Amino acid sequence: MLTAVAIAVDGLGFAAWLFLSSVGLTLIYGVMRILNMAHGGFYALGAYSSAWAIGLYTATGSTVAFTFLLIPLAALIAGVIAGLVVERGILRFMYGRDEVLMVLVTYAIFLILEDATKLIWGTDSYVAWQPAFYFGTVEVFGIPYTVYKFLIIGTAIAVGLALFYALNRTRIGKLLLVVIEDREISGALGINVTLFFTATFVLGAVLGALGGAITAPEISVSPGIGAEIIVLSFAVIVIGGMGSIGGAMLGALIVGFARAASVHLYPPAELFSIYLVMAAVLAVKPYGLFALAESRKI
Amino acid sequence: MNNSVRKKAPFGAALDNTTSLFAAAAIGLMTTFAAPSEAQAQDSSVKVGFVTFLSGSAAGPFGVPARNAAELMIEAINAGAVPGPYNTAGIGGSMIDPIFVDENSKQKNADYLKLVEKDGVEMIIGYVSSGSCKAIAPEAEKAERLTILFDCGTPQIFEEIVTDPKYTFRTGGHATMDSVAAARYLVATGAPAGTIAGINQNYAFGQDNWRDFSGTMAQLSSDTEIATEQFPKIHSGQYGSEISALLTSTPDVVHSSFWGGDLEAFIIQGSARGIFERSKVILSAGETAMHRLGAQMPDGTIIGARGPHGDLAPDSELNSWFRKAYFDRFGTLPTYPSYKMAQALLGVKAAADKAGSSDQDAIIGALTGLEWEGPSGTVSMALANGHQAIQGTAYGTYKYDKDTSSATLVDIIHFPAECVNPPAGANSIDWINGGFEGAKCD
Amino acid sequence: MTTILETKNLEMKFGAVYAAKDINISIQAGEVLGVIGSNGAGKTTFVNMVTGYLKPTSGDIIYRGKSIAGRPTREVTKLGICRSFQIPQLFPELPVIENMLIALTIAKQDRPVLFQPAIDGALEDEAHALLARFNIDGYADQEIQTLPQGVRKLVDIAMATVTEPDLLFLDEPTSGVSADEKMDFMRVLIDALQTTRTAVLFIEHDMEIVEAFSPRCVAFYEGTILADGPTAEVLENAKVREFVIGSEYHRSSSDSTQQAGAT
Amino acid sequence: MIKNLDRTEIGLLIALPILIIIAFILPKWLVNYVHVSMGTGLVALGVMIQMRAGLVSFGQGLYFCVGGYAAGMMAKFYGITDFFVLLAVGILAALVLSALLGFLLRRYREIFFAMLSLALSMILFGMLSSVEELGSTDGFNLPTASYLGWSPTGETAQLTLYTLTCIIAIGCAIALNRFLKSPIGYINEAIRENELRVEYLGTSAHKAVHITYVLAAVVSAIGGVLWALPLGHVDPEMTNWTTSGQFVFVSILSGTGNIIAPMIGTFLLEIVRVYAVEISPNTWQMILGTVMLLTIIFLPKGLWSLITRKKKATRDDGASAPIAGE
Repeated sequence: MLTAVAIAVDGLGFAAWLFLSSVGLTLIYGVMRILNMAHGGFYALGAYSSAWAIGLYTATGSTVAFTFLLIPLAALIAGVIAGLVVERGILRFMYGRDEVLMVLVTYAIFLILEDATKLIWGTDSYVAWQPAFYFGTVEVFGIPYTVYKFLIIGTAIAVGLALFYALNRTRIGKLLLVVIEDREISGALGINVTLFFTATFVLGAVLGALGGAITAPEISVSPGIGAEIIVLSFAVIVIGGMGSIGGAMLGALIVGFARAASVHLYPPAELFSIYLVMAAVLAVKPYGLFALAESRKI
Repeated sequence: MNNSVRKKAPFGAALDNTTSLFAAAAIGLMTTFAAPSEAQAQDSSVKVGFVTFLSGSAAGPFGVPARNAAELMIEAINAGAVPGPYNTAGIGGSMIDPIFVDENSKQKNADYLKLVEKDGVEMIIGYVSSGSCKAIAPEAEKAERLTILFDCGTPQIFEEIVTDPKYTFRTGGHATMDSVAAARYLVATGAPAGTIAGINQNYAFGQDNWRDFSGTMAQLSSDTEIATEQFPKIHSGQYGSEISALLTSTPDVVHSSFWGGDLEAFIIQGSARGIFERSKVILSAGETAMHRLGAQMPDGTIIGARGPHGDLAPDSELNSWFRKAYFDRFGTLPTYPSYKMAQALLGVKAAADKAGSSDQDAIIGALTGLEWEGPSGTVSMALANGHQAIQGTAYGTYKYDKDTSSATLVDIIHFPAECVNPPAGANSIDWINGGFEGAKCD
Repeated sequence: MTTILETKNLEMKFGAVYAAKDINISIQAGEVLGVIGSNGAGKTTFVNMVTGYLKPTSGDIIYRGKSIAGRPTREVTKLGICRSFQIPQLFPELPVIENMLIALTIAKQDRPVLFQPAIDGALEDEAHALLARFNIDGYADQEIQTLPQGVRKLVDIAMATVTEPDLLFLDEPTSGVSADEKMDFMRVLIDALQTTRTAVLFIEHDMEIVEAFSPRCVAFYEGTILADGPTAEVLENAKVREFVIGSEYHRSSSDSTQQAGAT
Repeated sequence: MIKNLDRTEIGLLIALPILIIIAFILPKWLVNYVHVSMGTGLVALGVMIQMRAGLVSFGQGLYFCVGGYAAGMMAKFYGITDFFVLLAVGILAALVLSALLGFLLRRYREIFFAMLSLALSMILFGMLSSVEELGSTDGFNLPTASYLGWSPTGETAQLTLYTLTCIIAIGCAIALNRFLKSPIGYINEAIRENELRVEYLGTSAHKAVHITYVLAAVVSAIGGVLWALPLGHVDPEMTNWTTSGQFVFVSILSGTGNIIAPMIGTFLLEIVRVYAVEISPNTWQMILGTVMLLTIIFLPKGLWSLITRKKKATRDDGASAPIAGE
């Protein structure tokens, strides 16, 4: 029973982080058909800027409560700048190229971002633990959990709902769905496709940065954290179905619970539990759980 | 991706291009690279290759501190600014001319040979990862170039891989002593250890550490039980589930050989959830994190430095000079990778000065079986025919001094080398499981 | 005349919707058969079922005395049934000649051949001969994606004939061909196919073409067969006039947008 | 046999003696990069022939690793050091595994093929990383190879291994060149362009993909053995996704136009990396990334298009027809 509760809460906590870290990836893929390896770079930028800002701010001795504003603000600034530079500076010259080629392009961008991060913040790690400790812990069946963890879970749910609402209930969201459906026709209908692409990419970058920023107080922000997230978030969105927000949520939950279960029940399997789940899901549902329907060919 | 069957005809015409490409490549490379790379600089300098992680996750905690120490020490050695007996300029009279290479490479051996043959280095000091050391040690013997492994921990290097070393040295102790000493410290301080748990990274170093630690505990206190063994993926950074598992299994002792970002993340996440209060936590590489985390590191944590380095280093003129010089230049205190690098460089200097030459053969001759003083105390090349260093080690208990806002270690216990290392010729695992035959612990 | 294909109560259901129901058609060796019906009437679904692209929910397909219902496309092709597509299914980045060479290579291989060259002079001659049969040899070296729609259609049909089928389905062969070229286009096509005595079933919206080229005609409406018989009779049938032809007379203007939407 | 050689194959045969002579002319360290590049280049070839069918394997390291480990375990546990036996064992292991996994993977296309192959390779990575007998993540060492009872040492051993590597690598390249021009090779082109039509032409796309997958696996395993032997070391990093990713990137950067491209591309990228590290040991990834980016921008069809483009230009002086899509 205790183990079951622990698996549930741990799985949820891990899933929330996974979702926040991968939803930007699936959004960009869904709209632009770009499998963005630079996503790991955005994640790292978000984590660094958040940890750096928190560090600077808390060094002044002011109240920790305001750091909760700093985190989304750092993600927003880092994501907007990096997203704009990458999309306007490089990607827009490459639209229409082969999907695989775009993977390579974004990988090259990732390599550059990695070293850029290193040049800006150095190789020493940054710890910005204050927000994670601020609200203390609550006990669930005798196991203490940080309140911050539940804040992350709440943020993940809020981001998921907001995206769902924006896509399905707002005018801009509906226009975006048209762009996803058919780029050429939407262009002909007078929709500014370029603007949508830029906006989507920047939003994806901000979400990636938010994933890093929000987890920064829990971890040690150090070189290499971006590389780790790439393949993990790929797994999440592939399991859920590429380009689907709901899919990313479901994929994150599956991966989160699978990992938590293996940690509690059979720790040696933790190393490849994620890949095992991914292979198993793909073996049964070759296009992921929420695959986008293909239009009729013949 | 697109050039395809229709290229049949174009390829028909490709003969001249294909062959000319090869020819051009060959000729081009010959003219570019065959240029005399052996052209020696002035006689008074000696080229030394340094290989550590300059990118990736191991750069921050290991590679860069080691490189920093190398830069500091090279300058000081070349200027003769190191305290005595190292206050002569250069090594054996020659100035060190360093070349830094990133260990984070998929072609480590080829990179090594490039250093030897193209850059013409006289010796190579480096390698943090045990995997690198396993691959490089035989290569060094083949290339016949002096190679000093300064950090990597696997006992296999001279036990299995290069059993009769001539060119390979290791100036740091191997990882067995970290775990044996951790267990001995625990028993010596009388902490309850009825149930133990481990959280170690799922790769060779983490697995070995836990195997040695749990094995030693089984020998030292026979009624010890294992509560849970956690092996998260290296660099995963998120340990929520593992910490829950540690909390629910309520062990007396939690052992971890985490390092770098993983270590700091575990301390933050674990201390926030009270694991350090519920169990005695041993961090065998905790020293790299303690000054950075300060008050965030819970008091009472048992801290190691993979040797008597950092805060566990003995008080000496050399040590205080090193700490001050490092702090002045880089703004942080040196951690154990820096100590280990300084130790390797001073070993080389001691050997070269003793031989009065910076020639490879002279250094090899003098370094074999050498004993010297580093910032961490005495090092002696006692094992593997004088190629493997042994060194004592130490553990301490963490205490944050609120008055001075500084991280300190109290209750430090030093363990002599013979107490925590298997004797020459003995295999580490057998030695532990056989009850530490021949161990001398005073 | 021998019956080569016979379908019995063929039915295709998508969820609760019948895309085809009670389809009973028999086709004789060497005959030319026109199929009419508005969009969504079940014509293409019928072709998809017979050629193995869709598995019928119920009913049976008898080809030369054997049931082939549910067999995979490649086996149906090997048995001698082939088709062309409303939207040409070609290898768009390759030149016409390479398209034909690939088709011929596949048609000729019985088991996987790994390390022998697929293409020799004889095969190239054969490919050119095939193109010549459809009067498109002049385009041999052009990439498919640079060709006008009509030529693509012919390449698509030519490709469908490389296996020398006994029965060929042509799905709207004249769509995308301009109105004044349609007749000539069909003449080239039917003449080429008659030389091999291939039975042809073609789906067509232009009643003039149906009248001109097919002695027999089948009319589809909402997944069922409305009429089947000599073309003149079917076209005079009251129901056909009301449900099929009535809607067809206004079709030519909407043709182009429908094409764009379907791609 | 000889009369059927096409120009690429003749080129490869001429390159063989040049490659071998290089070992005596160029400095040893450079030859060393040529040597290891042949091993990894073969894996890039394996990736490339799958790309011809539109399949991007982000897990080709799986077979690179299987080859290396199979050979290594043969030496470690059975004391066998014969080059040809080790090679055969590596090939056999990859053959069996890929034949089995092929039944699963042949159903997948595009990103899903990429991700499933990645997942499978990472499962092996996870398993090898937990096996202490195989050195876990540190891997284990291989002995110096012997050749049908002859056990050379030192320089002779290196040259022997190098020469055999050249012969086998060129042999594989020729075989794969033939494969690309064989019926299955053509069917792969067709699958990439339009799989539906392939089925309607009466052949099984799945079967062709399966065969290609197995062939790519075998070539990659050969690469694994040829890479591991001069190194004398294998570790699970061989099947990590970053390794597999590099094979994909090399294939794209080189271009899939010719079988030689990935081999040369592997070597060139290696040299770029070496010099980037030399120029700037702390930010070499930035240089590498920039080089990759510039290559894609200016040579979208890979380095090989430098050669085809030049040739086109000279040809077009005579002929008039512009070539579309180039």
